[in-house]
Amino acid sequence: MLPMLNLVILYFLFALSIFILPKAIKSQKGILIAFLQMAAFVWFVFKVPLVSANNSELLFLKWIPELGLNFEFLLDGLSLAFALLVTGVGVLVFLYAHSYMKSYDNTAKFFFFLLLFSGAMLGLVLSANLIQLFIFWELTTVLSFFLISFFNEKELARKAAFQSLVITFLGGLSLLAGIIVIGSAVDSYSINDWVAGADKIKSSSSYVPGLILILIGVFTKSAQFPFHFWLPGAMQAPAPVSAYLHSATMVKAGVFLLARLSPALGGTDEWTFIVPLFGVITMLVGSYFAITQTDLKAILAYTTINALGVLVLLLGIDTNLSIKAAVLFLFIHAFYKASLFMIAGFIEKKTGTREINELGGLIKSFPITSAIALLALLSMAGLPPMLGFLGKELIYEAKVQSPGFGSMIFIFGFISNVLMFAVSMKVLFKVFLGKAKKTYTVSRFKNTFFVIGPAILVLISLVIGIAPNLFGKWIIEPATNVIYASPVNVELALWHGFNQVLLLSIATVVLGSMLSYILIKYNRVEVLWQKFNTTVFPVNLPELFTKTIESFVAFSVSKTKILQHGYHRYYILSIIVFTAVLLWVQLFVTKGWQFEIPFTFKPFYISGLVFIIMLATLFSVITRSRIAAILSMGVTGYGMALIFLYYSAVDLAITQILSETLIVVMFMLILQRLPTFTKLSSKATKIRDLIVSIIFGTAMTLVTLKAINVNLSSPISEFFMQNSFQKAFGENVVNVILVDFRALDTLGEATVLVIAAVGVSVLLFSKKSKS
Amino acid sequence: MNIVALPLLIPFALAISLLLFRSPTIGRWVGPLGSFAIFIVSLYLFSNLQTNGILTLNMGGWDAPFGIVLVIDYLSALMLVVSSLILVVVSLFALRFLTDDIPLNRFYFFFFTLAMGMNGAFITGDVFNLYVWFEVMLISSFVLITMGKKKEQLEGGIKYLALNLIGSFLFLAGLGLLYGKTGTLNMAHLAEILRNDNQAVLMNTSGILFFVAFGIKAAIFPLYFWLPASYHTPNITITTLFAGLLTKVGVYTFIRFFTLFFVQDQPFWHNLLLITAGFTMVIGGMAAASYYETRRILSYHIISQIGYMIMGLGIFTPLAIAGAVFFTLHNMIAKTGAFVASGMIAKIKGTYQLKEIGGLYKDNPLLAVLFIIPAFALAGIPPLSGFFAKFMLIKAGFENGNYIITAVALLTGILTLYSMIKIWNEAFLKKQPDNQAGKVDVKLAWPDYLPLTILATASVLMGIFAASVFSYTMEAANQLIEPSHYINSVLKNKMP
Amino acid sequence: MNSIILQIASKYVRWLLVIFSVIILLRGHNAPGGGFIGGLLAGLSLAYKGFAFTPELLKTEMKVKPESFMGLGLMLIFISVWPGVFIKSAFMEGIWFTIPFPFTEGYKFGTPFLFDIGVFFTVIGVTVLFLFSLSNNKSWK
Amino acid sequence: MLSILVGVLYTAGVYMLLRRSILKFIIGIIFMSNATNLLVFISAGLVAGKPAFVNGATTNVSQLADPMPQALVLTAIVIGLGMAVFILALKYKYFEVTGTDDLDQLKQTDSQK
Repeated sequence: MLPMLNLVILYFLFALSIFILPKAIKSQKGILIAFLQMAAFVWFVFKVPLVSANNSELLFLKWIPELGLNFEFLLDGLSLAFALLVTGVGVLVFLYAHSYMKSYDNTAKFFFFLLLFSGAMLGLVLSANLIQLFIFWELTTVLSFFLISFFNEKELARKAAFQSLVITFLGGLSLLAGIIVIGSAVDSYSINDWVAGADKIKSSSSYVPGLILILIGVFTKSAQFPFHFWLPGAMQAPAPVSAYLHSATMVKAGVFLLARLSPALGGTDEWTFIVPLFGVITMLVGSYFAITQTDLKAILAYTTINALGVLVLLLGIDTNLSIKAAVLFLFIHAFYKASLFMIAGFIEKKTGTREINELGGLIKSFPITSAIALLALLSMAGLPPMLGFLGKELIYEAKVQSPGFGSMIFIFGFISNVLMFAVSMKVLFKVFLGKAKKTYTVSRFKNTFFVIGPAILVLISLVIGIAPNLFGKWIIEPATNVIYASPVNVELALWHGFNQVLLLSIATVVLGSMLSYILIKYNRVEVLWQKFNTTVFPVNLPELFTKTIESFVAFSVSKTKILQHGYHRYYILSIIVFTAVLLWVQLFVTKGWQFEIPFTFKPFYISGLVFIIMLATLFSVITRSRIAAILSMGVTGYGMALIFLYYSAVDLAITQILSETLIVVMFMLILQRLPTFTKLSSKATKIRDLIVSIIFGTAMTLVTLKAINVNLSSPISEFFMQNSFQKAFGENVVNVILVDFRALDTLGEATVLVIAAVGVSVLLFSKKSKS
Repeated sequence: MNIVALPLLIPFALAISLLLFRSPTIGRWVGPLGSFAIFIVSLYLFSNLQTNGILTLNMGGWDAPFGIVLVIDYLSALMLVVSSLILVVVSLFALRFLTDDIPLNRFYFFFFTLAMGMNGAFITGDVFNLYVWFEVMLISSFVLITMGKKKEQLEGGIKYLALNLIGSFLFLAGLGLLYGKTGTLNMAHLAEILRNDNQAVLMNTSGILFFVAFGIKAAIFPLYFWLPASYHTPNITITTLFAGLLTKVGVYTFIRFFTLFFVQDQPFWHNLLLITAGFTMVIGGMAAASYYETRRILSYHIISQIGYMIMGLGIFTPLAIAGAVFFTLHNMIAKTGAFVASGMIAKIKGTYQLKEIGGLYKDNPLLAVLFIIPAFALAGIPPLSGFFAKFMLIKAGFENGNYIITAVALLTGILTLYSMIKIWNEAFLKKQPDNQAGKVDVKLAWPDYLPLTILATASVLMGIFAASVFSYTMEAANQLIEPSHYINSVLKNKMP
Repeated sequence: MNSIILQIASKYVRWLLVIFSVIILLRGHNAPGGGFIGGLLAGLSLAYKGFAFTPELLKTEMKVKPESFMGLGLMLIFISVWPGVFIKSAFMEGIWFTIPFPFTEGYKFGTPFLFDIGVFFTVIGVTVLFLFSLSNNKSWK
Repeated sequence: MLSILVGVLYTAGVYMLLRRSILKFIIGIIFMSNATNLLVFISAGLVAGKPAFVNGATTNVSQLADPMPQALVLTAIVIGLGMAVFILALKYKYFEVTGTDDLDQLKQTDSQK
């Protein structure tokens, strides 16, 4: 099973090597990568027999097991289905990109990111550890950011890339939280453990919050309402990216996860309520807005939203029929949507526009392409003999038979299908058929790679549509089994009798044709409809998004200005207030004030000394003469020296005197060069500052008092006194502590002095004074 | 031979030699080579720790708790290794990016004293000694921040200095109270006394003083104001040096003190830590989002990320503390990387203003790659280092039931991403603005890329080898949560 | 502050102070004093001359730069760190030996003392450099 | 009594720190420094008139003053000296460059650009 890991690693290595390819090969890198994809695809094809026998392969590598983080690669029906899509469509997309990107610079970057993305996507669908899956998930998010912003000098592209990044990143965070929350219920992030412990998860209290968090992640990635709006924006990306990421792979990552988690989390009331609800809304929103678009890629984007809605809806209904339909539709949609995106890119390249009102009659200039497009559109519309028809039938069946609020789903599904049919027809008639507005000349050979991708996809779609059984047995059934977690029999047939569902299909076609006829015939209807939309739905989500971000930034700016106002004093004030408040709180909480205050005036000369110091301090505070302030500050210092002296600290007293002298001298040195005091603060400020100071000062006093009264252990200094003479040969214990017991402190202290001295000299000696 | 003291003595010797010999050529060699020597010693000590367990050295031969003891446990060793890597990088960075107004050998003198103070703080096992090293580090940083002597540097320096000095005083006051109450300064001895005494809750007042003192150094809310006021003023080399190291020393002491000493009234401390952590994250992140100058964005960003580290401490499970340690290590590397990148951008474009620059993605793809790695690492995007740190913290938070703070941490991730993408969009993706079209870009030579390359590689490697980093941080956390091992190693020769 | 009295007095007082500071340093281990106090005193005594005359004069007169003082001091400190680790077991471990001195038991000399001398020189250098720097202005008289 | 002095010194220190004049600010710093030193000194208990000098004959050491806080405060004083002189030099330099003594003028580094 190691090949699975190696395969993913190979993708990454290959991506890195793009930059060092020799020039001659470099220009063919698209084809080269297509071969790599092809090899991977074939490898997966060979795994089909294994999987269709309902077996699976698991590769387990320990990584950080304590965190529940291991490499678990799982190949079963579900992951194989997706892996085939990723690699299979990958082959065609890279061939297509090879031609498409020829006219741009820096294609190495493009192929690098696209291939990396391909590897990440493959890693994602093969992951059986949810954290590992999340890692790949985030990689796809980031890589899609780079790919969407490929035309980085266009502001729109940057905006769209940023938007999709933020939305999906937000969803990613939510997903991560959800995984962790649910993971803690079974103490594992392995999907197998989750499935095994499904009952435990569903009965735990973390189920609902975890489910919602995970669903948010799924919905952002798979562009579900109300997060769908990033997807049309992402059409700023080059066409291969749209074809690959935004139709076949990345947006399906959410669907994949939903399918993966379905056996572990699905089937509950919450699941069958929330998931279909958002699926239905998304489905309707997608088809409704698709119909009034005139940009070809925007139409495709909205129809993609519709399709994603359908997929989520089907997975949410959670019956064997609906899941079968979902798996089938997954392929159908990938086939026709990828080809349509490629064709859209082709058209834009050749005609210079994507506006469908400016196009028309392309069948005359590009007959082959148009034929392919025709088939793809038929599939999208759900007409026979395409695979799309099969899918639509099955979906109708699933909807009709869905439990719960089935009838509602059924009605909305019908509306949505009518709209989809109309959109397909509108595109078909406006772009490919009808009157040609312009003729384009094309050289035949250059287009090969442009056309080959869509052609193959459509062909597959056609072939499977006619003879679906093998495909159903080999691919659809194993995947369905995994999702449904019990065996499901998949029998597919193009024609399955004249029944209720067929009637529905006919009704869809009839209504859809009428709608598209009106739209094509009367342009004014479309314009009016657009106007109607803008008045009825005035909220433009992308704009809302931008506005939200902007107003948040504005909010941040204003708040930051308030906090970081620049007034130095208030910074100090806030720190002091914070400290004082915490201190008082603690003093109250620990009842530190209850013990006696040893308030004595003995010995009286010390009291006198203290009194003098206080007076000096006070004088220094209030005086308006600078020299007086400094000198009284000196008095405070000398007074303290006397206190030290009285309380048996001779060295300390001497040091205090000398350093105080030094400081006063320094002050005097620069004093005459500094301005005199001026009255700067108002009275109110002074009073406020005074109150704060007193609060802080009293807190410190109480703290000190407390300290004197608490003694938890006898001090270690007795050791010093006992050993100072015997072992360190010194009578002055203080000095012995300084130079021997705690010499390291003194070393640091000397260093501080040296740094300060050198620093002062650096500051004040200057060859060229800059200002 | 017990060489635990070498991380201290090497920078000390180097600083002395730079004081005595003042030729710039010597500085040019001594700087990077000396830093590299520290790095090697740190690595050696780390490997030694893995085989021999906690390393201790009684300075002066006086047994703990009487003399000063140097201790290297996992936390110290990890901090040492990563910080000395940062030293190497910054010493290389300085060679190319220091401007003429700062003499190279002077810079390296303060650089090494800073390193000495920082290493001392990491390895000392004595609270007063810690204070001394803090001061060594601080005064070095004071000098460094004002070295260019430009107006805004002096201004930033004054704010930086004033607020940090208050922190120092509170620290010292807390120390005095601690000694007054317990009669010892040795960390292990203190921990032993405080853990076995039910009166120890009375220590909370000194705890507050430490909280504020370290809070100022680590720049947490509401004590962080000095950081954004000053970090963007000095030469980018100096900012980078500070950004990677200084606040993290504060975080280190936070972790050390609040796991060893103040464990009696846990709900109070942990709530206090969590509340401040939440505000720190959000306010820092918001402020980072509101600027258009790379250094300011990144400065606020430091604050925001400090919140995560404090949050890990506040959750106080082994996983959370391991997460905090992991986050700190990752952040030192990635944050330094981001600052180095901003310095490179500024060297090319001549400004830090995002609105005046652009087009670097096209012109300098190498720089783009080197920038985006630390940027995404900071945003916590897997599989880079930041993801694992964040994952550990979030997992710990959810499992411990701290839902609110964890949600805040998650959402702050968006702010981080936003500010990183802003730099990316503006400096790299956007075209050079038209009004700046005439400007000529400075070409960078290969040594200019070297520091950032080292850091980006380190960040990637930290992600790839997350498993081993994780086990180290887990070791560190276990040692911190259950400090009896620490206490016993230090006090092995304690006299009766 | 260019007073004649100060200038004349400085000649004698200064040297007295320096000698006094050395004594303080030497007896520091057993009586109040030591490297810090001695260094500060010596530094102030040098500064005293600066006050009496001008710092510029002192600067030119002083043959040794204050930075060299600091360097020397730190160097001594650094040297005193090492014997302990080689002879005994730990950095900074005190190594003592007795210098025979007539009529007494002998004078005990050890690395902690060397350390203290280092501090002494360092503090002298620092003090002098402080004063130099802060008085580094032409308007200073 | 001395603890009240600590409080007074802190009060004065903080009050001075909150003034706008640079000089007052430095005086505030020095008061804070003194207050802290005093706090450390007295919090370990006070013994009058019995400095910690020992020789071979000294036996009853517990009556002597605790030398540890003295050593600590000594270190702190010296460090405080270094800090004070540096901040003095810094403020002086700032004044030289800008010509103002008003701390409220220090707004430039926080302003948005």
